[in-house]
Amino acid sequence: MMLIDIVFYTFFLLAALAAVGILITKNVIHAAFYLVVCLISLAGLYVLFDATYLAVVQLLVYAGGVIVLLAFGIMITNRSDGQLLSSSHLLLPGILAFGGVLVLFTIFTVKFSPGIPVNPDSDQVQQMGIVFMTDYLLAFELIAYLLLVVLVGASYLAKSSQS
Amino acid sequence: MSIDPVYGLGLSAFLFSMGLLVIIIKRNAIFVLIGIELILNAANLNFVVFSSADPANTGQLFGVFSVVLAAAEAAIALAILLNIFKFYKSTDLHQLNRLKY
Amino acid sequence: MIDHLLSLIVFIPLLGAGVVLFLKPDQSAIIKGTTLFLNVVQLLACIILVILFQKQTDAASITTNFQFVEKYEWIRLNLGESLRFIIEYHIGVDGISLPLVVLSSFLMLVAIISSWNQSKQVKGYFVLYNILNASIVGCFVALDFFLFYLFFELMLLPMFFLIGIWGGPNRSYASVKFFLYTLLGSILILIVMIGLYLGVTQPGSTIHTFNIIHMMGTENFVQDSLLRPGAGGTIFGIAARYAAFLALFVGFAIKLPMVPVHTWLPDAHVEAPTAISVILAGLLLKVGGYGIVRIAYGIFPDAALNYAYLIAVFGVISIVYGGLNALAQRDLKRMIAYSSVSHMGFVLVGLGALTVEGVSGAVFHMVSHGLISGALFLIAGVIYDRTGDRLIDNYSGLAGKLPQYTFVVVFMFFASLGLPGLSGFIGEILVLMGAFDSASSNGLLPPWIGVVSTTGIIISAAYYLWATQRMFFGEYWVREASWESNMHDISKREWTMFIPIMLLVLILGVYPRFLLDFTDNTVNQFVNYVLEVGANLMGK
Amino acid sequence: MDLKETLSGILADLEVLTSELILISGSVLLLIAGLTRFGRQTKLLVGALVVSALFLLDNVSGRYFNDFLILDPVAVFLKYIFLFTTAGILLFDRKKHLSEFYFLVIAVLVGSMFMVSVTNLLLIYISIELTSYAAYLLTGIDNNQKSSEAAFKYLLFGGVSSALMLYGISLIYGSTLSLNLEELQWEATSAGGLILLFAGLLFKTSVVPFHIWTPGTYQAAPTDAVTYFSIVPKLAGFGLIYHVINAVDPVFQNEITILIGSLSIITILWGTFGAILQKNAKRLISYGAIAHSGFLLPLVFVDYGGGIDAFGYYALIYAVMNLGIFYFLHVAENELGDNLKITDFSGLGGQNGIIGASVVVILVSLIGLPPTAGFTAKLVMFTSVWMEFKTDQLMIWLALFVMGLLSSVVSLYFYFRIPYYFFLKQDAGRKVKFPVKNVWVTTIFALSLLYLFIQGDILDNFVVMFDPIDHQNK
Amino acid sequence: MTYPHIIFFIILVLPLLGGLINFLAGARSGPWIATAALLLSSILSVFLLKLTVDLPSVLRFTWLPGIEIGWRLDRISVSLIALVSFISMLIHLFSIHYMKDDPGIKRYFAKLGFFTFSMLGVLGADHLLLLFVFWELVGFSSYLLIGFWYKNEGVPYAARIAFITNRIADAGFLIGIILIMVNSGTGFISELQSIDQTGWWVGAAGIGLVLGAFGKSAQVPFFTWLPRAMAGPTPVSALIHAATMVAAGVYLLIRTSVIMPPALVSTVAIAGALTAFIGAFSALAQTDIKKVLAYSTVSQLGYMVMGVGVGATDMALFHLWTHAFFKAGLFLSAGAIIHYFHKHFHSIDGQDMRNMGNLKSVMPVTQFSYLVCMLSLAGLPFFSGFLSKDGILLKSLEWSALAGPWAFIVPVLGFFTVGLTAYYMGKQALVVFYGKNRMETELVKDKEDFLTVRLPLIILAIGSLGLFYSFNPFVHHFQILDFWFGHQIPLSFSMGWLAPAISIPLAVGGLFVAFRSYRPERSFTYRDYVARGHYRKWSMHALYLDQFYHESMVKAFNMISEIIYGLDRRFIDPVLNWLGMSFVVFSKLMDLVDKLIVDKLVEFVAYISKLGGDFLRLFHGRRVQLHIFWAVLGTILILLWINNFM
Repeated sequence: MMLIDIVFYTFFLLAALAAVGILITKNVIHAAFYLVVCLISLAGLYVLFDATYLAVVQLLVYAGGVIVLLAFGIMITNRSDGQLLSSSHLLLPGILAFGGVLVLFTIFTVKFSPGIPVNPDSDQVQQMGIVFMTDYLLAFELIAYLLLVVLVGASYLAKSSQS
Repeated sequence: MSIDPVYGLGLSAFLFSMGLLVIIIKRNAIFVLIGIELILNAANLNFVVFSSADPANTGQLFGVFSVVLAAAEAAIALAILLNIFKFYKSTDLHQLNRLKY
Repeated sequence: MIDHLLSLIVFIPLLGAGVVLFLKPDQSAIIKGTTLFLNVVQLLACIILVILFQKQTDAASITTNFQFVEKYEWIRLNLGESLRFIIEYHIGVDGISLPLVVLSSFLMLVAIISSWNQSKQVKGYFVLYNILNASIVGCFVALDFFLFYLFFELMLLPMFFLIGIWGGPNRSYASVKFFLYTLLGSILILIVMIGLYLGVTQPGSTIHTFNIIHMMGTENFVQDSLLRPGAGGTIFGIAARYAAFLALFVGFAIKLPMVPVHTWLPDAHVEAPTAISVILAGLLLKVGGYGIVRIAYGIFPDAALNYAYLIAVFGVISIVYGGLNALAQRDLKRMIAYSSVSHMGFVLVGLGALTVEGVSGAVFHMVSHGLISGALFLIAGVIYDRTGDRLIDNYSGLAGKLPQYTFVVVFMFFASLGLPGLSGFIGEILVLMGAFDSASSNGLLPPWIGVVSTTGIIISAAYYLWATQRMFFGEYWVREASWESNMHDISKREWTMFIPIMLLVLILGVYPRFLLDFTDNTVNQFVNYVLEVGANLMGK
Repeated sequence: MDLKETLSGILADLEVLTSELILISGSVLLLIAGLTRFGRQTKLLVGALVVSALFLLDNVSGRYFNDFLILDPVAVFLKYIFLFTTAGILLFDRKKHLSEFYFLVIAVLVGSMFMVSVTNLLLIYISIELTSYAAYLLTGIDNNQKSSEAAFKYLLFGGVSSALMLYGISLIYGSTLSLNLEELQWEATSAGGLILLFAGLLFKTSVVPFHIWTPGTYQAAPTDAVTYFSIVPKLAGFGLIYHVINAVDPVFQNEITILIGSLSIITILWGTFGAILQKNAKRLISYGAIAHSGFLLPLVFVDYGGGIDAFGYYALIYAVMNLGIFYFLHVAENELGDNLKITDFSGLGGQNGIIGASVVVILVSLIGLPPTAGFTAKLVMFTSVWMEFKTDQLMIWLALFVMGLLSSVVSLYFYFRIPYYFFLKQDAGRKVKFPVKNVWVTTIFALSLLYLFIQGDILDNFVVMFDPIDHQNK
Repeated sequence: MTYPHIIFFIILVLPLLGGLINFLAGARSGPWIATAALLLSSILSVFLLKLTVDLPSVLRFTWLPGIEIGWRLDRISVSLIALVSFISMLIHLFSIHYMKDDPGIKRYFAKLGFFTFSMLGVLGADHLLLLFVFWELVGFSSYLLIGFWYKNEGVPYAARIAFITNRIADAGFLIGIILIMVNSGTGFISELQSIDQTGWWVGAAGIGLVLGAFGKSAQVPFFTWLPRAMAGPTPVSALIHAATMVAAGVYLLIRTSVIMPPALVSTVAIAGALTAFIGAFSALAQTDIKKVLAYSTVSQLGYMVMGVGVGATDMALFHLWTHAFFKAGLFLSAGAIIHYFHKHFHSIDGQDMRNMGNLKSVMPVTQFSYLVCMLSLAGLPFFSGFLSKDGILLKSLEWSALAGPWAFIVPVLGFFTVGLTAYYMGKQALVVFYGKNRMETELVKDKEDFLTVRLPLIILAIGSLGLFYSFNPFVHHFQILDFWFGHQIPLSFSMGWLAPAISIPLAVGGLFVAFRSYRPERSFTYRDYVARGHYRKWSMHALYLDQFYHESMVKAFNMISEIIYGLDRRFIDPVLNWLGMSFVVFSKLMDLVDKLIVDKLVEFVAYISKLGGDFLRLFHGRRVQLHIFWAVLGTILILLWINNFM
């Protein structure tokens, strides 16, 4: 069982360090890279927590889609002089928020009495598929409509910004 | 696969706080977007950790929905960012102060 | 038609407002014509009302004493199964409110004539004017607290704009101050209204009601309500019923203007146009007095008895303070305003005495003060129209140049300071007799109240005569030569305003039973009601 | 689990959503029409859509899509209000981005309709996100500098608060392992989770501390969009809070009442005192809207019978008032140009008396003085607060009563600055005459407020549809 | 409405009608109509006298609900009504001549008619409240008439002071009336005897009535307004400030002395005596012909009040009756002189005695009537004044014997005043009519018109002779008193002879002293007479009482304008001292309170709400990240709060 623990700790540390990296770096491109590292390590953690389906979705949607979007954003908005904006402003409020949230959420997590983990069923994908189409049909349809709205809205806004 | 879920929750709390810190401190709009992605992922992690104890695995399902929604949000954010860039020629949040009294 | 007479009187001006709304701004002649015509119709309806009004009704008590009563269900709301309440369109008139209704209709007619050559935004002026007319008459006839409060507030808006737009130099300050003061008062009244309607139900059913008559009946109160007589409910320490009475009293005292809360009156008067300050002094102050009699005394007679002495003391302070301030004024209109404060002090003393003479004196004084102060402001208007300036020291020896005007001024000044043979004297003598009588009959007021209020007639003599001496006697002199050109005596239009008022003041002075016969029966029942019911409620 | 049977059950449940489905398909049609030459008739099309949705909306209540969708009279009543407001929005004359604008408006409408009829955590999150995303897009649609900046800020603020909500939902899920709120047990993590869930809800209804975005967004966004934000999502948010509270009601403690009570007091005071200083007309009205959310919040909280009726009453009148005042601001903007200062109104009273008079009536209603429906709304609200105070004797209700009255008096001071400049101040040059159509529409809003006051009880049989949904005991 | 009352109403209304008709008619015929109306009403009043001789007729009606008032015509009131209307008729007659070329003649006769109407009302009224109504109307008409020539300097001021002094006294009077009406249940004068006089209120009511009477009849504290009232036309002074109005106070005392406690009655006596003395003393050094007569009126009124005080109400009424005749006569002759100077020597001040002299050559009839009235006033036997004054003095002697050691002051003052009166009246007669003409220009011969000037003078002179009342001057019992007060058993004074024995030598002595210093050949010295010397100055200025009032109360009214105007501009001036100042400061303080505290309150509320506004701007700043921070902070606080409950 040692292997599992080692893998877990590596992903755990990778995610944490990536987050710290985003904080420290001033360069947007590095930040995007650190974000990718963090997402991938999270996907790994999901696998460890028997959420393999979600891990794949994460990799596809996030690592694939969102990061690409971010990349386009960075390329368009990064002006040639590449002057790096100084990061440290509103330091005090940031620290305060960070401390408060960290303390509170850890309180919640500590008070939480975890349920006994259940070993996974055979194949989640098929089970999830059925559930999507039966119990969660309403949510599924609604999320579809939402995506349509976002698609139309975002593209309209983006188009008008170019003209 | 008995990994103690507390670590997961701890990591999610840490990621959430780091994300919040990034959002508040950074001046570049892209950083703030990245920060938002981070805190949404932290919430996702939470769901995954809890769904490990749930036979019906609803947490994971929620995670899927939440990932999709995060993507949608990123799309909108970038669309609006493009607009802002057109007017302000920069993504520095300090310059966004036209909304005076 | 007869049993809808009261509604007719209330809604004719609203009809007028509607008609004027559809006229074009430049048809000022037609606008004024319709308003005048409708007001005359309203006055005729009032006269019919007076003719048909039975002076001696066989009603058992004040609550069943109303005539021309109209009662229709208006709003029926239910908030969950535990709170259903009903608001009725319930109007009626009795001995105390009838004279005030007739007075308001009459003064409104006079004020129309006085604002005849108003040239600025005539349409807006007369729409607001008609709404004001309807709301004042509505206040006097409403018997449903919600309807009363609606008319009470409806009065506020037109006054605010009438002073604000058509007023003098710094009119906006005066109108805002007027609005804030009266609104503060109405908030107090609103709180008590909510407390009352939650506590009172229609006899024999659980539907809450705003009906004033039911509120007067002690048996209609819900068991656990805070304001139920004898329930001994307390808020912040003092008895709930007493606190409610004080809130109502202060709310109406702001309108009456009692001394500590009167500062809005001089500013409002100085800035208001002539016709509006006639209505402000003639009618709005009476709504305050009427409110105290009908609502504060009617619903909380026990508290009225308890605070009678306090009310009389404030009345006396108003008399002396108002008089002294009038003595120190340089502006004629501001002096007349402070004299109104002093005269309303008499009304308070009359109400505090709670004897038959005292209360009928208070009611009579309200009507006579309405007429006299209306005329006084017309007088100030006359000089203001000619020269645009009202400072007493800018004139001297006007008697030579304007003999007729001097006759009217001397007549009105002496009517106001209480020369016997004119109506001012009757009001004062009745109130003073009430004050002295209460020391022996119901022991509410000590004799010193009567003595100090009598000094009021000296102070009023002082400032009126001093003003006459400076303005009207001695060599003829005016500050600006430019005023010479339009220093003509009273025009025919102005005479049509003064003659009816002077006749009424003289008739009421010589033969007061012309008015007192109407109020006598109701005042008797009112005083018995307050003394009896108040005493045994206090006893409980 | 027999697949065929569940599918047929779902199909049966679908016809409950007919009005939402009509709206969604209609909006797609709208997009297509936008491209072709029918572009000019988009308003007509939207109007038809709304009318048909109105007809198809039937007063049915029950639980569908295995407890994902819960309909009750409150939800139906609020849906009626939303559809009326959408019809109201059509009155605003809009020239640019016609079809996309109404597409997003319908998106917000559908999102709000779902918000009021769900208590399942997942659907709560999705419906809130749907409404919020459509709102961000609507804010940024007139892509001028100010509105896109406002959109971005709105998005950032919204993003953080929805992230907080998501975290809260995960905690609740963690403690109950089910997405159904009714199974919530009252212990540490779920209490924290519930509070965080409220973060998202308070953001939508712009209640303290999540109200800071309101002034900026209301000032910059297009006026008809702002009118829509200030009514539909806000009332939907309150509807959702009402359902969430009813769902977790049995475990409710007094502390939560005190918390919500003090939040609403702070909101009222924040809105009232914030408005005093404002120079920009739209910011002033937005602070007023914040104060009104402070009045609406306790009504969903009052658990004695009449509370929710009072909420329904107040909500409808609030909608009419906001439509009225924002329509006037929209008309004023067309005449006097953007970024409307209050002082820009000076001297207008001269020529356009009628519109001035109707604005006065609407403002008097916003303040809560008698001749208008605003007074009965406030009266009904204060009565419920008083009755609540008498039932559970919590001092917070008395404090709320007093603060409410105080703020009404102070609100008079800032609301009356508009007619004050409109009538009492003279302005030298500017000859401004409002077009007759706009004057008539504003007057209709004012007259309806007066009529609602006089005929108070037509609302009554509307509101009487409420019989508070029976709480299934856990 | 009994028959006598119809006639009474006609008498009452006639002067008013006369005045109104004259106001409408032309300047020529108007005055005659008014005089004719007065003539008719005096004839009718004599006829009414005959009617009500045997039984007084009473009329009562409810004026206010619960309050019944009414008229009562008994012998006293009707005879006084006859007196007033008769004298008023004479005054009207004289005024036609006196006011012939005055532009405001129509206004004058209207006001005179209004005065007579209200004076008759006072006499006819039975209920105190009704009396008060007409009492105030009399005061108002005197205000109008004094202020008739409102253009001249000082006239409006005199009118205002007269009215306000009366008003102050009437306030006390009103309190007295109300106390009586409220506590005794009835306000009828005729029923005053029957009410029980226990209770605190009787004393207070008495004081009130006395206050009212003293105000109207110009007694000690209130007499300063009468000399100033001379600013009015002379016929007015003759009618109002000699014969009728000032007598109303005495009439009131006579009617209501019944209910006054004994202590109060004796103070009234002393006050009366004091007034008599002060009036006479002030008349000594006066140079203005009308001022002398005014102060003499004050002194004679003092006698009447003393009469009431010592219990001789019948004698007081009789003195009132006789005084009306001779004082009106004196005033009318003074009026004739003033008119003569006004017509012929326009530049010279017609009222100053120093430039008169040897007028007997020019105005024989005036001189004759003046002489008769003067002697009657001085109190020589065979004249009416002697009879009534001696009656009072006799009663005061008898009363002082009973009333205690200090009471002797009253008769002493009384007798001493007889001497003074004789002196100043003698001086005036000598200076005005005899001796050489003190003016540079020669006196113009001008025959006075018989009807309007000579006739009234003659009638009044005859009226002041003592023959009508009793041939033997020394008897103390007169049919007229029987007529008024019913049959009286003649009192057998042991010292009945003592009063005339003292008063006649004093009167003759006074005249002799006056003759000695102002006999015709030495009268030229009077030309440049200036009141030097201590006692003359005090007399000239009537004990400076007038100045004192002026400084404290009267001036306070004038000072109000300067002080307040001063206060308005700067803070309260350290100069303030005197009682008057606190009166003014108090009223100004009220105004300041009004401005300072209450208006500041409004601004304070606005300031606080502004402060709140600034605080909010801190939150709604521009940087959205700050917004996010505040929101997150809010959530953290809520979570912490919830935690400590869990």
